Amino acid sequence: MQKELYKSDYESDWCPGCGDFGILQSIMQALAELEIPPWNTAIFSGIGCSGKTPHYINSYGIHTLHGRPLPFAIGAKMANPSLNVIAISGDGDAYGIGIGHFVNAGRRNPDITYIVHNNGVYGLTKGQASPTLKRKAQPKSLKLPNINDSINPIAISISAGYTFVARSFAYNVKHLKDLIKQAVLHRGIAFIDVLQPCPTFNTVDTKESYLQRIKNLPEYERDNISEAMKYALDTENLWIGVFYQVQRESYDQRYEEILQSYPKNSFPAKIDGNITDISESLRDFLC
Amino acid sequence: MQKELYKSDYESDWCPGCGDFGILQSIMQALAELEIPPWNTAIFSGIGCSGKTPHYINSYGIHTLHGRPLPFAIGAKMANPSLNVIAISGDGDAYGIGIGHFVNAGRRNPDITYIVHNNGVYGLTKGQASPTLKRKAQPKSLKLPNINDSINPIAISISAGYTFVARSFAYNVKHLKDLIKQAVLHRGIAFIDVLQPCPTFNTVDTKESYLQRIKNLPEYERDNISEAMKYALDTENLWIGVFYQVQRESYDQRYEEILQSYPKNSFPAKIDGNITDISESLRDFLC
Amino acid sequence: MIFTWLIGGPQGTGVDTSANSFARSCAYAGYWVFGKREYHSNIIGEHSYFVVTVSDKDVGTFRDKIDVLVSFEERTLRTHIEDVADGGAVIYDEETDISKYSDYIKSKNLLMVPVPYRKIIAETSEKFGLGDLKKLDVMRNSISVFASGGILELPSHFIEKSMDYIFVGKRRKVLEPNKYAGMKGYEIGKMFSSKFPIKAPEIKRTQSRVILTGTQATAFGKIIAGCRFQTYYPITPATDESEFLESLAKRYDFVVIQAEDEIAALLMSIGASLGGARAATSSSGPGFSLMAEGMGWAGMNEVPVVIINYQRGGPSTGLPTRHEQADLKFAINAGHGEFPRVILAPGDIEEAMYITAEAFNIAEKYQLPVVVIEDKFIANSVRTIPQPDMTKFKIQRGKFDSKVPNGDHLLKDLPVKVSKFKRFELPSDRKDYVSPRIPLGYPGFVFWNTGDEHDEYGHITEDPENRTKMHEKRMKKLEQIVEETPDEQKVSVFGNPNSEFVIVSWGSTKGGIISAMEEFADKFLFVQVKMIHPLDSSLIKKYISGRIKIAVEQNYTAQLASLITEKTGEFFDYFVLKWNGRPMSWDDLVYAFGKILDRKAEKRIVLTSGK
Amino acid sequence: MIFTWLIGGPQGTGVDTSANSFARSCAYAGYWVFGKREYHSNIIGEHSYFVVTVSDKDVGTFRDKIDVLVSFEERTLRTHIEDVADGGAVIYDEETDISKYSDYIKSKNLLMVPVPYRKIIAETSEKFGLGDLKKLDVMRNSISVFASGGILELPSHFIEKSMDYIFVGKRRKVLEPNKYAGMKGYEIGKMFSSKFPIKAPEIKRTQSRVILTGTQATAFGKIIAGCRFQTYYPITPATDESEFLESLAKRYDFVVIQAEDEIAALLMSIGASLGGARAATSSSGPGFSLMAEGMGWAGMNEVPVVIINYQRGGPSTGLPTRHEQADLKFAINAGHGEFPRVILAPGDIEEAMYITAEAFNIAEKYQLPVVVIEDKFIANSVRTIPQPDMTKFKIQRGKFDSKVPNGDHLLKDLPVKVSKFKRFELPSDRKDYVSPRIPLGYPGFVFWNTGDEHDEYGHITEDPENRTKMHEKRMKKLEQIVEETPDEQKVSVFGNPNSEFVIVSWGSTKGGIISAMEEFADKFLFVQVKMIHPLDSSLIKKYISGRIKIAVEQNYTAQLASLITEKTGEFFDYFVLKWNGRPMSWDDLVYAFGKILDRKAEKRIVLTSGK
Ligand SMILES: Cc1ncc(C[n+]2csc(CCOP(=O)(O)OP(=O)(O)O)c2C)c(N)n1
Ligand SMILES: Cc1ncc(C[n+]2csc(CCOP(=O)(O)OP(=O)(O)O)c2C)c(N)n1
Ligand code: SF4
Ligand code: SF4
Ligand SMILES: [Mg+2]
Ligand SMILES: [Mg+2]
Repeated sequence: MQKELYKSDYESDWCPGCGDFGILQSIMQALAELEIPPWNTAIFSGIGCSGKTPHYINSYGIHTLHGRPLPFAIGAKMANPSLNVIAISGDGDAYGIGIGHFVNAGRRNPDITYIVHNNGVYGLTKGQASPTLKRKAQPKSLKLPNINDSINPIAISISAGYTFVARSFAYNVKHLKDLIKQAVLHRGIAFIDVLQPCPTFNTVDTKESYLQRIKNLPEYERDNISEAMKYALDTENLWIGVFYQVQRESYDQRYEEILQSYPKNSFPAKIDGNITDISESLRDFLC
Repeated sequence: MQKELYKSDYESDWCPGCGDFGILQSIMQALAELEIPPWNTAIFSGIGCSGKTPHYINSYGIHTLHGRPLPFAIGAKMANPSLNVIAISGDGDAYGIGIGHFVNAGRRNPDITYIVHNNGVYGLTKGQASPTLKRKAQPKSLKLPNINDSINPIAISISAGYTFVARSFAYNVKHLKDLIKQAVLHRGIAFIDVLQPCPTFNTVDTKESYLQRIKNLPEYERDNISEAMKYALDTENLWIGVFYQVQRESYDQRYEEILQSYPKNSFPAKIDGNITDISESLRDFLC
Repeated sequence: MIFTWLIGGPQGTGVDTSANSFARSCAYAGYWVFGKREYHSNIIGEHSYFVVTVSDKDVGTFRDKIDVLVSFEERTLRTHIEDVADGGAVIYDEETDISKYSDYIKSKNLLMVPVPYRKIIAETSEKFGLGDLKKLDVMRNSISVFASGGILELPSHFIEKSMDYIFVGKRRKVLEPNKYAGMKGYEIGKMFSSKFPIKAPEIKRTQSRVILTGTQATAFGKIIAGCRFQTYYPITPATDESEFLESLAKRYDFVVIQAEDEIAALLMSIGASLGGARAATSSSGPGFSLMAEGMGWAGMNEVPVVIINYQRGGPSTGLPTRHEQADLKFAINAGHGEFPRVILAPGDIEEAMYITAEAFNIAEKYQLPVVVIEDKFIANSVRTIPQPDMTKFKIQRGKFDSKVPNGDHLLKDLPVKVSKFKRFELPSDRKDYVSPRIPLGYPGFVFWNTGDEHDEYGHITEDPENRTKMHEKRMKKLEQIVEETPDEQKVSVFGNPNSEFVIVSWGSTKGGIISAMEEFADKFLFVQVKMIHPLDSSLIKKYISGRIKIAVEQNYTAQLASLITEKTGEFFDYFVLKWNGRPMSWDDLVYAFGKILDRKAEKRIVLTSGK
Repeated sequence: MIFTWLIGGPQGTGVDTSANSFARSCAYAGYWVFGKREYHSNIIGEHSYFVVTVSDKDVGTFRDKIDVLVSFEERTLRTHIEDVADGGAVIYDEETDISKYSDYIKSKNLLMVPVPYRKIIAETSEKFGLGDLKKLDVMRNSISVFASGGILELPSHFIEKSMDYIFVGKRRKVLEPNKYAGMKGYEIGKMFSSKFPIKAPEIKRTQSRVILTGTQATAFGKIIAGCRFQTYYPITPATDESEFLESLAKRYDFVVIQAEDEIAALLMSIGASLGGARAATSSSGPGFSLMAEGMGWAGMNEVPVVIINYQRGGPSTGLPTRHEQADLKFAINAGHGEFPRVILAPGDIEEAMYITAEAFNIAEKYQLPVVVIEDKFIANSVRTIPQPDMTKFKIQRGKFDSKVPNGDHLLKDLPVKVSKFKRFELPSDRKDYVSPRIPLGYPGFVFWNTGDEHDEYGHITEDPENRTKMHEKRMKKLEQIVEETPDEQKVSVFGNPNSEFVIVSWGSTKGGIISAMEEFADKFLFVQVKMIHPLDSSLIKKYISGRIKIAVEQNYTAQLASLITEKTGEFFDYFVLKWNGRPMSWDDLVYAFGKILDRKAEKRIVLTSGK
């Protein structure tokens, strides 16, 4: 399919040079190469510069609440498992206000691709520290040096039970696009932390500083959790690639197992004028 | 000091045989042995059976909201760093609804002891699965087998930047008491996951099943994060003891460093009838 | 004929089960029953009790005076004996020293029925080879239920039938011992029956009935309506509904998700609704307080979703297991900014079912969040109701095109071309502010949603003209709802249309008010408000204006009354209020109405009965 | 003398800075100024603009008609030229082709002032050896501000002084080039001044003034009041306040915490308050929606805490950078159950300071959460106000014993004995429902807090009698507040006390209403409600009853008006409303009031001006 099909006619208003452009390109290209029709993808985003992404893509695009794309996305996926569901957050969105949903999603393993635009700042609110900003760093907007340590999203996601954990770089469209394709094809929750320069506010983690620290992950068995954790905990280098991948039943598969014929029978959009006959269940209560 | 001094006259209403009794004893004993006067300790708890703990202790006891003892506790500690602050949660409280605060506290390293009563269920709401319950387990109250994987609080806390991470067993009062003493003395956030049998609802993780799986952590350098992570990721065994300990400036120390004479000058209970003179700051705005 | 039966005991020792089995037994015998449960926020040990009202006519309230008190330990006796009616019966453990109550017993002429629990259990244990007597203590429950039956001459086979229902699964193996021990109790009870005036023989009836709790009725309402997606986070008293749905999940392919918190619970349901599902979430006060932001998003994006809020004693954690109706104004105003929503308040267990089902129609027809506001008293009470009539209800999905792919067909067969769908099409018609809707995944189309103000396609825009129109489009739906909803869905009216006094109330006070009014033939008109928001103020005004107005509410500030004043300018004359965590009893209401009729009442009548 | 100056341009290119420097320049010259900012939820590129109103009298509103339009690109010209008043001046880039506007320019007799931005910048670059012209484009700002000064004959040294203030830190090195380039612009402007009737020479004044934004004023209110603990989570437009406090943190040893979300933000402040601090949090709609549960806990535990909610366009994410007043009813009702709280609404930037400071006194005196409800229009506007008079305000901590250890002394010297403190002592006095309070760590004592209903020590109890009393104790504080608060803290009243018409409003509409009323001498009485909850309904009634009532609010449902109807039964006759995200202009209000006076108005006057 043509990448152009995925381009919406809504004009982007990101700053010139923003890493978000690279992420947007990667998503559209991945979807095109996977030949998923635009209407079969639903993209849920949080709030932030990153959160505007779905508006720029010609798919069902749901710009949700700050920190909350995952629960929306999980609900939609469970209502219609045949949808291709992607969730998008900023780093404040995912690792700050939204980290509760982030961690809890690991226990469910919903079949969703989760892309986090990690730019070290709260872009849309003008550059406050995000949870990935290093302690004592003081990019342009900060009145005082950052007082908090930075979070390690890779180690946390592995600890939380994510079944696909990867990192990429916003300006490396090919690398990121390939990861997104793998993530979409992965059955279960696939998480990609994308290092995304914010030239406007993050005057500390710049494109150049990222490029100096980025390294491709070496070969190892991707289901080896201790190996994955070793690279996750190494914060000197910025490893990119897939840290960890393992197969575990996805959330819809788990319900499929427990219920009689979910999603076929319960796919709820099918209900029509007839109410459900509950007499069988009422029998227990007859008196 | 005498342990009795820490016993409140409010009667406990936990079920007979509940592991919470052991935790309560351990806390009171630790405080007595550390000779901290009752009024110098403030204990913040969430909601649940575990959440009632502060009422049974003769200290300032703040029974907060479900999942939220940490932010309350951090606020109090920052307003008065000379308080000995303890936070208490159930596993639903800490690792479910409260995991956002749990993870974010790692970046701040507040000088607080955090004790989590990990009983695999939501006790007070009658036995639903908590985030630590294994997938497919079906204790008494569950209508269907647990559909979610269990969380790994040890790995997550280490990944989140906690500077003291430990586990104990509710019925081993001595072990737990010693850990609490270490935790209170640790400057920074000290987290103890306590395996706590809930004989009423958790018919899967029983005292007996815990005892079979519990093992004391071997000797290793406690600041060795990869070693700590190795034991954290080993979920076959239930390792108890201190997994990880490292020194990093606590949250109040960080503000002490940045501000002029916090907490001395800003300890806010000291303000009296005189308003603060802002003329120096207003000078910039004079026109 | 009506009587009241109360059983008490330490929490977690079977009190609820006993009460349910007694209620069922009476229902099997042809009676209408209503059972009210009082318990602590505690698992084992605190005192809990259950009051069952039995009548040959439909009943939806309880009385403070007890005709039969059932106890098997000292505390229950001590706590409740003074509430036993003159000449009432008291079942107690023969080993309890009742001498300290003897004066009282005499003065009230109580029929004291000593039961040798320990002996009966020992004998049963021996007969069935059950061993450990301590563990068998729970049999006191069955014994006392049977003993009650004996006193009342309730045919014992009805009690046996209820035992058959209750002792299932792992408990099946103790069914026979319980029946055996129970019959010993029955015989003892029977020995006293001649001295007791109240009798409960089998009575005839024509109609089939079911006995349900409020949470069960609500759950059935969801199933009927085609809802197949429920999220929840455990909280008293809402959890029972979700757990009941879980127990039926396999039968209906119902997806019940225990979310990580109530924020996620609501948002997952919204997500499912976007996916085409009829979706719902249920919670109580503290959880509902976390849903304000999510409700606003649903309002902004015109997403149908049903939220059940079972009110309990507030504020904050409050009285987690106690009753109150104090979340109304919060529900109407939850969430910053303005957006349309509907608040429906069922008044009893039967309405809980039908109004919940209807909530989905309203949510989809008008594309907005609907809050069904119930309370602990409805949630945890049991009541006999006529067997639900399925033909009463029809699923209406409004302007929703649900012809969506469900995974059956190959994606390849479907269009690759995409058109933008005007999900928020502005109205051409000045009476209809609802836009057509399709689910995510609808082939050949795409749309956007955003919490930001948006254009017809759902794209962000800050344009002031669009804003004026879009905001108005959403808000106008409230007027449209008032216009289009039949009056009988908005209010129910009881009593004398020509009376000088009008009682206005909402929710679970309904049963008590209707019953209490009967004591004052034709003196009152009673308006039960079911659709509280948007409020049809002219309809309400029609009923209340020119009359002496009495607000009956289980809160401190009389929330509905103040809302009515806001909308109609009419002030209430009397406020009958209660906020001690216990529902209003029949006696409470008779007292309050009597005072008002006698012109002896203060403006605020604060009721305080209940234990 | 009054005139309006507007500058527009792409977001992130210095428009705000220019406007601030122009406003300051005029203020230095002795004028009162009021500046209004309009911007998108975007970082770089969307069109934003700033309107500065300059007057020789105090001014708190803006007009739709512009006297001087400042542009340096086509879009601003296109967007705003039609708003320029007859005979107004337009500064534009000489390279812009203005031929398509020529008819319009002629018909309106506009004074077109072409500025050779590119040439001036090139020349300046050369002179100072600055290189890259693209990067110097931002100098257009300074040039245009100076050019404006030239046209207006505003003495240039005032502009230079404002440049000295603005170009600090890293920007200091471009100060001189900016002044140099600016003076080139000034000279061009001056060439046109003879053709322009409006002049801004230095004027005398006696009083010292400061120029502040609403967020700065609010922050100063906190500092004055002794607050040293602020939490926040970034959100527009609230963040500015916290960042301003951060910039002053070292000076005042102020702890500002960026929390992980708004839930934690409020709870941290509550924790700090328990620790004895005067603590606050600030947010806007979406964040405020997450605080409902925490507010209930503070209410239940009688914890003083101050919450600033800067309203913006809602619902949901809404219009993040635009103005609205639609969170009022939510603020009054946020949180399940009933608990006391106070809602205060400053009407302008000066009040934002004093009312915020006062909020801490009220919070501590009555031990409850106080919400100061501001809005985007107050937050982001700048205004000259008289230099704050420190003697106006006194810290009152109520029944708080703040003699607490602060780490100075050795714990060993302190008592080991512990007594239980009756933190929730029930009132002995029927007029005072506030209990004594001590902070955590107070030596020799302990108490408990719980979100559950509790006894006097703070221990959980479900006892119905205690519940009736404790709940009433808390709720009665609302009556006590109404009783004890001076009228002038509740309302401000302007205009003619004998007029037939009364205008009722709240918050930032104040400045516009006062100004617009002046056009209709003595025709209106205006009641600005500052303490909205608890509402002193008899006070309000006194002012409104018997008059023709006009509600002026920036929302759809007229929230204050409906509240007043609820409390007084009085209906409003006219509703002047606006919800397009833009504040009401002076013209808006003059139009609406005029229509009403002419009896030509509809009941709802919906205003739609603004870009
Ligand atoms: C509940 C809530 N709090 C705060 C905000 C304000 N807000 C908008 S964007 C944003 C942060 C964005 O940062 P990030 O998630 O890192 O995204 P980025 O802009 O950097 O892509 C915040 C806090 C909000 N919309 N909702
Ligand atoms: C916001 C909110 N949601 C739900 C509840 C209901 N609730 C009370 S206790 C509890 C769970 C307790 O489980 P856990 O934290 O594991 O503590 P335990 O009782 O097992 O000690 C819940 C969900 C609540 N009080 N507040
Ligand atoms: S602020 Fe940063 S993240 Fe946002 S659009 Fe600009 S460059 Fe990108
Ligand atoms: S329910 Fe479980 S956790 Fe709660 S008190 Fe009983 S045994 Fe303890
Ligand atoms: Mg970011
Ligand atoms: Mg638990």
